[in-house]
Amino acid sequence: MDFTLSPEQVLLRDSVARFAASHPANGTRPDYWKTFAELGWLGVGAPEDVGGFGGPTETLLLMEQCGRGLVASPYVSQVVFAGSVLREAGRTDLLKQLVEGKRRFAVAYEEPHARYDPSRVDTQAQESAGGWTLHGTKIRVLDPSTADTYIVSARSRDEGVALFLVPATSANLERSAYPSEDGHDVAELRFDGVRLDRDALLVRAGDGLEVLEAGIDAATAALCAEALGLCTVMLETTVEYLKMRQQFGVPLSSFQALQHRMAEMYIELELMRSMAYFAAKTLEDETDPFARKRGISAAKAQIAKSGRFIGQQAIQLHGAIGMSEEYKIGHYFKRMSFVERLLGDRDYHLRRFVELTYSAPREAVAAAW
Amino acid sequence: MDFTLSPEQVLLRDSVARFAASHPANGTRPDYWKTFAELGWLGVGAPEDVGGFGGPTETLLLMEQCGRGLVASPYVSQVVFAGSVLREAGRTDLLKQLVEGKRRFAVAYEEPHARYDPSRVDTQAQESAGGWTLHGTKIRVLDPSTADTYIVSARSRDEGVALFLVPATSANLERSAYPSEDGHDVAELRFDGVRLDRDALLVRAGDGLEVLEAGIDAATAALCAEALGLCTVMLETTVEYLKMRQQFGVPLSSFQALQHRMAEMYIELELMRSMAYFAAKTLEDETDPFARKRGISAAKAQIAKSGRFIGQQAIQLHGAIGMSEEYKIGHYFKRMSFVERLLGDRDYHLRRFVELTYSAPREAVAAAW
Amino acid sequence: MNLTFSPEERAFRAEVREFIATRLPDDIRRKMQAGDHLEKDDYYRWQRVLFERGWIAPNWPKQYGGTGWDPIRRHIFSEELSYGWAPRLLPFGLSMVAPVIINFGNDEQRARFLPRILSAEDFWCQGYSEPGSGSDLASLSTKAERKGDNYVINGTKTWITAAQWADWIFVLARTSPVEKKRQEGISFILVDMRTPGVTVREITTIDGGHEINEVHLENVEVPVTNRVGEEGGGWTYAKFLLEHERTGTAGIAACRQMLTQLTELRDREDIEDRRFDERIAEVDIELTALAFTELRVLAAESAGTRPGPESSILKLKGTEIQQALTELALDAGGPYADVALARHYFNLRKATIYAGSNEIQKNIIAKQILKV
Amino acid sequence: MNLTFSPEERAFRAEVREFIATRLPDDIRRKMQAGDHLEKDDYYRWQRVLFERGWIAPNWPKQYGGTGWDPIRRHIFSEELSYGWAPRLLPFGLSMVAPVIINFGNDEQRARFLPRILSAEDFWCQGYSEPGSGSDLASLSTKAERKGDNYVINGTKTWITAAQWADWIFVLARTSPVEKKRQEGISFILVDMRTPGVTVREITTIDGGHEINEVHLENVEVPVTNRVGEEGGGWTYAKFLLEHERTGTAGIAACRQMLTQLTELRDREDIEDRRFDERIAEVDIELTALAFTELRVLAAESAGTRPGPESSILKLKGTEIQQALTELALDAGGPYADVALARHYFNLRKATIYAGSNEIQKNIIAKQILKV
Repeated sequence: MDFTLSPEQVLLRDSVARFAASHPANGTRPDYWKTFAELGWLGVGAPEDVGGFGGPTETLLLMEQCGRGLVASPYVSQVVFAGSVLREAGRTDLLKQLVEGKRRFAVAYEEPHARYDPSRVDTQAQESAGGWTLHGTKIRVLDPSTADTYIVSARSRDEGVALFLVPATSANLERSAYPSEDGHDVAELRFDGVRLDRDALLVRAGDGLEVLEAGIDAATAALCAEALGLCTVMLETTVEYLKMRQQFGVPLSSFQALQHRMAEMYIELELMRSMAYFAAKTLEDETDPFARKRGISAAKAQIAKSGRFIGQQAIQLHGAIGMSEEYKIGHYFKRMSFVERLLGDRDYHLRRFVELTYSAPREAVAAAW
Repeated sequence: MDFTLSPEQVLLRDSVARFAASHPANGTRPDYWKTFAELGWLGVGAPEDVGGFGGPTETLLLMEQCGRGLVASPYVSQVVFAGSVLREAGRTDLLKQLVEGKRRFAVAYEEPHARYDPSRVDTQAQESAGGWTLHGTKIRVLDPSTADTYIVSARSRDEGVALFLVPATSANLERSAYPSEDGHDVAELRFDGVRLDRDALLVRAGDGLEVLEAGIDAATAALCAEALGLCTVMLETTVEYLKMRQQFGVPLSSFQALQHRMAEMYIELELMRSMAYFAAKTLEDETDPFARKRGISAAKAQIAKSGRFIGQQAIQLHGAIGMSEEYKIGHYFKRMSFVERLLGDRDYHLRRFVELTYSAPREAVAAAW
Repeated sequence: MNLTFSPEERAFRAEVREFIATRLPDDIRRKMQAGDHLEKDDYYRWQRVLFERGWIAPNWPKQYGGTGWDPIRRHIFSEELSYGWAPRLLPFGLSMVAPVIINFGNDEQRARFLPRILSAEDFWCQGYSEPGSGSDLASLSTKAERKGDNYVINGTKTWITAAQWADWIFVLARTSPVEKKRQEGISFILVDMRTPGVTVREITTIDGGHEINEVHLENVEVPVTNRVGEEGGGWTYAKFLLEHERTGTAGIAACRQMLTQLTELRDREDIEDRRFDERIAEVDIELTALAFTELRVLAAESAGTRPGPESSILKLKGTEIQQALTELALDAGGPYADVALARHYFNLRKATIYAGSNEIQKNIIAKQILKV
Repeated sequence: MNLTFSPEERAFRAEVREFIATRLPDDIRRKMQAGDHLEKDDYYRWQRVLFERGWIAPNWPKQYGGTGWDPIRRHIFSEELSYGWAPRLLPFGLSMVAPVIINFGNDEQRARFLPRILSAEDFWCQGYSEPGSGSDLASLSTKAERKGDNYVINGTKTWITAAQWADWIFVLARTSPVEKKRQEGISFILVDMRTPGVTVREITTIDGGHEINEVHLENVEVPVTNRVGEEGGGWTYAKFLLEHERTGTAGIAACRQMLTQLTELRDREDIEDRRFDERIAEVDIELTALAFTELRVLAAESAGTRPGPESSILKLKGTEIQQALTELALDAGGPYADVALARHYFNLRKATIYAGSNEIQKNIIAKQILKV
């Protein structure tokens, strides 16, 4: 049991921190993809033979700093999420291109009314002589505008969920993109008979869901780390502001009710920190998908709760200035509000945790911890 | 809209308050039934022709004072609950005997694993030439030791739930009574072939559940009023104690964090007060059982939540002395802990409220409010 | 105890409902239902409709153009405005400055200002908060120096709703330096927004909206006759005004509307999840408790008791419930589902901050009710 | 970063588990599982077993009979005690007075007291709190007046766990009147419970149990050699002791046991209710977060950092979780279902009060960590 970082990890953390500090991105989305590739960050978590290094812990360190710096980049969606899917699918060729920054992928899996559940797939892939034809709708596709290829889940006959590689420029593919309130781009994709080559099949029917869920879990862990960074700054900023701000002739921080609130924020932050690490450890250790899903859902459920509390209290304790777009705290709060819900909100992950824990045979659960 | 009390109501309230003040019953259970009958309290809510007076508002006033005085009497179970069932069943003869204090009834409806739900009845009533035979088990029967007759729910063939009058001294009726932590007596009743006369049938099969639920709702409203009284004292006592108790050279009440906690207790108390009145108003106004159940469940769910908070905080703010059996606050806390759960805890009533609200056609709900 | 509305009250409710249904412009109703921001003209048109009906100032004495309604009728009217998707009556003129002018102003001021507030010719805004003084209002530093028959005002007021539309602002300013108590030496002064030296700077809020502003006052000269009441008596009038403000912020009927929209959203999103229904139910029930609490306060008011510190509960729980409802709506829609949901959630974070933060309300309850 | 236990640590855990499984008397295990109160003899028998194995004092230096384990091993040992349903080691001698004697006492005191604590021949209790001083310990008024080679002690100590079993009590008493700081002039004195003038009065708690007592000291004469450390230095030793106490109260492994019992209860009661399962899950997840937080504190300790104010989190959340679990159990059982459930719920209300109330822990976090 040793929480100290290796020199390489310290180096990574500090270089991301420096980048974030010099490239504040409050709500805007500068595209520093080339820099990311050069610094090797697109390879974090990828195997060494495609130019990658590190694993979930390195992703955690990187994303925590992105959170601290409020870097609005497509890192989680295009590197962690898509990268994990490609790795699970065994496509080192594509992963190499991703790591080198030559190709960019966005995963399209959620559907209207699916409420985060990747198994609720109505999109259909019909097999034909030359390949496949897709029909369906995907919502909340993250960072699609900078992606050249979409990874799309679809059902093929009765054989379950498959994953397909879909060029962003495909005919009969309609993209309704819009900027989100927290500086990302998001889209709804409509596949109205999109024709694909035979080799567009990334993961065959029946195996797609497990691959997809591995990617979702990896991306969720990364969001947990980002949340940790966001909330660390929110607490620090709040404490500083309350020490500085005078009311009734004394600093606001001298009021015991506000002190206790900040103490409660600190406690929640420490629980978040533990669960962000726990999520990384879960990804690193667990070969059993059952235990992995359970651990990730526990982490996201906790982080959604703690992050909501810290964000709301940060605004509240700032008072009116927290409502102003000109001041930074609101931007952290907004990003946290989305991170809290992205890839599954607290209700979703609590339910998933319950299903994996109390609906399963007791022995299996005991063994899984 | 007028919340002022009539002179008669003030009289009732004050006389109960005087009784409660001079008969403190911390945890013990003095049986002042004769006094209750003489003062007319056994007739509150009963029709005038059996010697009764008043309605749900009078019950509220009486029970609030019982709560304030921590009077551990079988009033809710034997007067409000049993009395409502007898009234709904149209048995003014028995109601008259109840009001006069000549007979005492306890209702036995809950069964193991039924989790408060009166419709989950496994007890069987077999009809035979001479009458009925009962088989089954009832749990959490309140105040059975002083009752001469039990009102028991049972299924008769496939015709639904019926209610029976069962003499407490019946053969083949086993009673496991035990004193509760809050000074009441409680029992599990086992009916192992209890033979009943033909006229033991109080409410015929199919109608029993509605009658029973009317009684449960009336008793629940009374518990809400008792909770209000309990929590009023808990807040008052806490505020007084914190004003008096010195720490660090100042009264504890001068600490802002504790002031805010007391303010939160006050808010919860006012919400309780509103919902206790709301429950009484619901009983008074609603002829539609659907709306009545919904209103009572709303009240109990709120009161369970607020009462739990006030009770726990009262102990917490008292500190170690709150844990001592010698000091009064713990007794109020314990009684509140049971009242919170009696006849349905927060989970049960929330679920019932949801089923009556969101599962029902929207128009019906709109009309019901 | 009689806890139901009388037949007359129910008839009154029906009359108000009918009026709103027929006279509220459709485009305004649609904006309200969609949660869109309103323009000044939207408020103007609706206030003119009410003005012509004589219903624009329910809480003014009848002699100045008020309706003469009792507290219960005022409550019913206010509920029906919400249920009918009518815009709120902008409070700065009607509910804030007017009662101060009525109670503490002189006849000339009443004659000059009140009719134009009623007719919506003048829009008002409030000049209370300053960058350095939030909850601690008495620490304000805007100065009004006497120069002949004029005051020369210098200072900055901030978080001012609707200043961009306002014709007038009422300003709390120091007319004498702080001596013993900071509450002394403050005056209540009315300033024409077109006076030279008045500038308005927009503040964009985190929901992207523009509701609030900073107002700079630089050597703004106004006649001494624009002062309401005594010189140095401003704190008394300010407190009077704030107590009026607190009652109006529970917004229970508006919450009922939000709750209805929430259940519609839940149906549209096909959320069949008992946990989510129970979360809605928890808010629904608490709202019922608060609505009944409001009736108790109203009944006390009808019986002649002035609204006391109990109204702190209405402000505090009312705003918590508003926030809970926007949170549930955001959860129902999910991230990025509907920009309006997120904006509403972000926007309503203000509710527990303004009109005396909820922390201040707890102080009030502890001190004024629990007497600790 | 290496967040797993080493093979050696896992082997150690197995060894401890096996030892407890075979050597803990069955009747004691059954009492623990049932949540029954233990007798003194139960504690005595179990402490003797551990004493004979050399495992009775994990946090003492090896030279005095400690185990020489690192923080991780101590943690594993403590977890296994809980998982194996072993009684807790009564802390008053082993974890409270002994570290004070070791660090601040003299050789004679070490030789006299430590072996008898190890062997369970002496049971101890603490004499800190007084009727007039709870969280504000420094306001204590018990006096120890010097009379030749003795102190004459007068005062009352209260909320004293296990005083009815204790052979010795360590007392904080004023050896000189309050001058500038109330923390000065306090001494740390060891008192034989059999000394004339010592009387114990039982306090029954709201769960009907008898764990705590009031101890009256009336002209109790003890030799000056029973004072630990400097005269007037008691506050330093008291603070040292309290910091040790805080770490021990998270009880995470015990919470895991309670959680297991809770799910068994849920199954016995046939509760098929997703809402209830989610309420369990919420606590389960928070417990996981706290357990991982404890590992972080332990890892820091292993790396040589002394346990700091972070341990306040463990105390605070740990006790909240304990209470949440008793509350869920009571909800699962329902009112009057099982007296033991209610008693456990009532009893554990103490957890957020003792060892520095949770409000005090928030003060500590705010002041010592956030530096406000």
